[in-house]
Amino acid sequence: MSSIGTGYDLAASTFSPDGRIFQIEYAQKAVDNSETMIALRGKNGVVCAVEKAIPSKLYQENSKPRMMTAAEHLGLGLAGVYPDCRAIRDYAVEEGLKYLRDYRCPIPDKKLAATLAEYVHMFTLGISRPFGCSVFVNSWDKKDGGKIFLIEPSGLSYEYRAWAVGKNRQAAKAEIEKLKLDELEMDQLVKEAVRIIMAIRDEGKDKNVTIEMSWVGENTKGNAELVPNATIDAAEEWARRALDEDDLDD
Amino acid sequence: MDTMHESLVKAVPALGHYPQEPISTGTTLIAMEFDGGVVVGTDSRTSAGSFISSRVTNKITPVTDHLVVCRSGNAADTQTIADVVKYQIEAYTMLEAEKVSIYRATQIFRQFLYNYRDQLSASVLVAGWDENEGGQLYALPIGGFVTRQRSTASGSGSTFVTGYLDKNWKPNMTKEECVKVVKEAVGLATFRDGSSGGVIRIGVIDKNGTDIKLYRPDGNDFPKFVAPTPHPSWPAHVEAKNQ
Amino acid sequence: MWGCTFAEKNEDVRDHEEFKADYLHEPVVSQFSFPLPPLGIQPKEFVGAHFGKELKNLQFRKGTTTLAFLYEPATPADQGGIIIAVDSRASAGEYISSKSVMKILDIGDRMVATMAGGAADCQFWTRVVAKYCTLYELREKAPITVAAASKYFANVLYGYKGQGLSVGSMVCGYDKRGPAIFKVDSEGDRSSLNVCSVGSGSLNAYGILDQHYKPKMTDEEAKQLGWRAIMHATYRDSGSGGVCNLVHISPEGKTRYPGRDVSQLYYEFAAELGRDIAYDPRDD
Amino acid sequence: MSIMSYNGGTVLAMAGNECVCIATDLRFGEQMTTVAVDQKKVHKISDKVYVGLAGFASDAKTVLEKINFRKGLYELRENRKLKPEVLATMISNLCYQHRFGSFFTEPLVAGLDPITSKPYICAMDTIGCIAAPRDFVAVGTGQEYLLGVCETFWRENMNADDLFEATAQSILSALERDAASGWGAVVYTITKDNVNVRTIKARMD
Amino acid sequence: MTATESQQGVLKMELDKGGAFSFDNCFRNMAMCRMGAAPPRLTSTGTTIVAASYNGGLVMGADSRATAGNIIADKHCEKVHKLTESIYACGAGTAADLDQVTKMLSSNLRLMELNTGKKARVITAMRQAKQHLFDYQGYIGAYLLIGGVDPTGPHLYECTANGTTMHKEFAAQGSGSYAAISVLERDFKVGMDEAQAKALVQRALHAGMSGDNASGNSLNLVIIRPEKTIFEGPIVPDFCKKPEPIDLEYKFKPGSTAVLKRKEIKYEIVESMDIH
Repeated sequence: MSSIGTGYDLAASTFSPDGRIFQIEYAQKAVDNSETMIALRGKNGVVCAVEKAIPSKLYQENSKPRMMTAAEHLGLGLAGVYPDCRAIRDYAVEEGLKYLRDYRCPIPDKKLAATLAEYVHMFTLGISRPFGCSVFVNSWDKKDGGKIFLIEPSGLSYEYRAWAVGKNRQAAKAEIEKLKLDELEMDQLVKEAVRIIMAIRDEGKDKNVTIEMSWVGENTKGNAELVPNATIDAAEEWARRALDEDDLDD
Repeated sequence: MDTMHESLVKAVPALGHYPQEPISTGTTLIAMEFDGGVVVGTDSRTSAGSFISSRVTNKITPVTDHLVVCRSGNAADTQTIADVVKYQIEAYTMLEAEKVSIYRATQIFRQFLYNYRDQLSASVLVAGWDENEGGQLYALPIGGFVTRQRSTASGSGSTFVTGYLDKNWKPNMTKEECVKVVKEAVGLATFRDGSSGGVIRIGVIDKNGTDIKLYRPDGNDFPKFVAPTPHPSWPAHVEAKNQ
Repeated sequence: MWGCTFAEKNEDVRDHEEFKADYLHEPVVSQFSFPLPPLGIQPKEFVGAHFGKELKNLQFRKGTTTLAFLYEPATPADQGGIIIAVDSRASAGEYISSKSVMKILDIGDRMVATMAGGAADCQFWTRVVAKYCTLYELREKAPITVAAASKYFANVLYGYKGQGLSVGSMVCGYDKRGPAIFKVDSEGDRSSLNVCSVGSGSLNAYGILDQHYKPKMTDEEAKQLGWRAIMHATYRDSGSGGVCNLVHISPEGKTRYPGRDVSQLYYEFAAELGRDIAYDPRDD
Repeated sequence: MSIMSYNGGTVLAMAGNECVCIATDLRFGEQMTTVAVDQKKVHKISDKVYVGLAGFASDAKTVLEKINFRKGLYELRENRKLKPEVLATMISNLCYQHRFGSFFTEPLVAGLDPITSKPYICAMDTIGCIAAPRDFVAVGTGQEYLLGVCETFWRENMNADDLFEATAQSILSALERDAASGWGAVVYTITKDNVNVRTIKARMD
Repeated sequence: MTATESQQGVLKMELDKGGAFSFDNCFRNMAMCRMGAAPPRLTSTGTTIVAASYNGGLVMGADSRATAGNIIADKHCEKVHKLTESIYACGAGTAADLDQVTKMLSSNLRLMELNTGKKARVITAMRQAKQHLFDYQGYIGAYLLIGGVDPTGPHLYECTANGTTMHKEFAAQGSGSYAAISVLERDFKVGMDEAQAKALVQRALHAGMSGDNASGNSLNLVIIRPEKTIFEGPIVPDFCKKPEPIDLEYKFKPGSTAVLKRKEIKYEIVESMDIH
């Protein structure tokens, strides 16, 4: 974001002379500054993980979930401005129910992603401010396997094999690219995800952080669920060892 | 007074007021699933009161290459429903760049039948084939209730042949067997039902698409039945004299 | 029959009555009776319910103005008596089914009945009354009084009350008691009046009669009043029209005057007043 | 009782050679009672175009006002004289707009083409179905009587005088048998030179 | 009222010039109905209309009687309506509805032809009619036979007031259709030539006109060929002619009518209508 808005950034309804819409870029920035979230598609499932800082010990455990569901089979990972995340999630649930009522079958992942993208895009047209959040839509079914869609504040929606958003997304993506994702079983995938989150963690900031994680895959029978804490703890343990080994190698 | 007064809507042909009997397809619709497709069979009579307004109606209305809808009830209503749903399915297919599944197409029909259940008199059979589920047959009676059926009959002629279908249906029938039973059933229904008649149309929907064949009553492959001949109606003593 | 069942059943006269019944073959006045529908079906409702009230050929002839009044001679040259004046239109709804109906029917030499309401009802029952009166005169060797004739008429109508007869008649005549007018209708009413008008145009006729009627008039005045009243009634009432028929009954007898066209009467009346009644086409 | 005969009234139009006649009775009644005898049902719309409105008087008045409004608008917009055909179509559309809650009046249009003087007559039902025969049309309570008598009284190519007599005698004949119309009649004879308005002597009962 | 307000007022009035139905009088009319007033009669084309296709073309025909109750409201009404050069519609039912529906169809089709630069197709006409009529649930009493020749060949459709449509080789509608359809059922053959088809349609119309009170007077025919459309009529069949021509002419001498008052309205001679 090199240039200053110089008056072209006051509303999403205004283009800058070089063809940019600053408001959308600012919204994207809100996502880029948030905590790193990654989604990985393995051999038979998808995991989505996010690192969360715990600002105070007075918070209830997981008082600010970023892993949610739009329907039983659709996991949502929401990164960015938190109230915007909730609004998107509510809309997603509503659309999911509407589809279920109209067609008596669960909304397909692709359809939900398209619907959400359309909705988010509507807010970039200047009537209001854009959403300051990105949404992962994760699913798995027997026929098509795992799917990851990401909807960005601009209304863009792509399908990914794996992706990362947030503060340390570049580092995370570099880590992800080293993996042979298609061969990873679910438990392996969880471990790798935790390892990546921990590996990209800012130095000296490993206090008061926690990892929230959801998965959807063959092991959950296609339902999007939170990964149990015990599994995460075990994965952290494994990851810490793996990272230490790496350090030794260096 | 108001020109929609009941007496003005009713038919008074002698006074030049033209009859407004609702045109309905008092119908026989028979359909069966087989492995890999569906067979549907219909008669071809459309009547307005006691007048047969068409004897060669096609009640098997194609919606897509792999989906047909068989109509019964008020003809105007069912034609309109078929038109509107066809439009919706085409629109969805384009928007989503994906074929609409038979199940979802049925649900679109259901929505329509349910939302307008007070205004419309329509009952349909939706039959089709898609890659995921293969041949499927759904019955939607008036009101918007949906059931998937392996073998079904609907319309006024169906009452005459449900027994026949129960007797002749068996699991894992082949396409040829289904066609034979369906054709026979439609034939039986038109034989007894006053509001069914005309030709028999048999449609087969499978992965190759839809294939509709027509059987004329004067053709060789039209099912033929002989009703039991009646006894003479003379009293016995007169009968004796006649001999 | 209705007309025959009003003999007094007094104990004293019973023997005499029985004797008469056994040995004198008293003329039977009328053996007529309507074939009535079975099962207590009311003909009026039945017709209404099954053929509709709108049906043109079941709308019986209606719409009339009839009037009659008594007067005394104003000068010795006049006769006095009764003037009876009527229009001549028969209509069914808006349709004028006849323009020349004689609505003053003879009952006897010096007695008439007017007809208003259903034309067939009036004509038929007037004939029955006339027959009764004739037989009465033959039997009693004296002409019947207007009071008796009208009472018989009223009794007959009362017997059919509520069954759909439509009669509004004035029985007018000169008898031993002098001139008399009795108004009789299908509800069973019977009343003696000096000035009387019946029919859809009666209110209009009353307007003229009340304005101009005097107990003592010359014959000419009386006739003019009759014509004038009918003319004005036909002008306002679309159910009345045609010609005005007028009868004068005096102590000496009955005089029928030829019908006078009411439309012509109206033009004459307007000319008399010097009033311009022709419509003046206005600019739009 | 039909609402169409509540007030009574009859209008007749006949076409001749470069002339048309339009005749109206003058009665305004309430069922059986005659309330007024100066209610003409024929109205001038433009020089050579007249419209007759039979039926329920209050609707006739409303419709007349709507017709005049539309006619004014037409002349302002198009800057030319209204042809009788155009007026008829206009009224037909007006009536049909009220297809499901109609005005109880049957309009009749008679006139000459402002340029060619071709006669035009037509009658409509209450929802604007135009019937435009070449000979004669009638609306109102006396319609049935008029249609019969006109069949014999009408001849091809009548001149204005003959046409007036035929029209006047036809409507007088109808008034003889129609209780809901009458009390005087007015005949408008429209020719290419002028319009003759004549009050004719009719029965007053 | 300010100037803009009054302008808006005028504008609003201008917009009220047709198109949509007005339901203003409905409540009043229903109330009057309850008070016992009978509704007026509407003109209906209690009709015989017939159409039959032949090798390459189509013949359509109709009688010409319009009735209102027992009165013949119009002896020569035109029931064969032109939609485009090569598409025609015959109508039975409420006469006003037929006039308006066919008028709407012909203008829509013409607009479409101008917009696309192609001849309209029969099925387009049929679907427009069907959708319009279905919207009004049969309350617009128009029963149509829509037929014509388009680049895809000759087509004939039957369309009822409820919005039911059927493709037919031959069809009859109207109160006289029972008689007409019997003739068609008996004599119709696939692949007739034009003369045969024309004779058949005429025969069917005769049957309807003689068997039905509400049909008669004369008949109109339209023969639609791929290259040309021929309109024929009115043809008066023998049994519809007046039995005796009028021998006696009722001619009144000028002055036979008593004239009470007269007035002459002269026309204003206006050179041009200048309206400012």
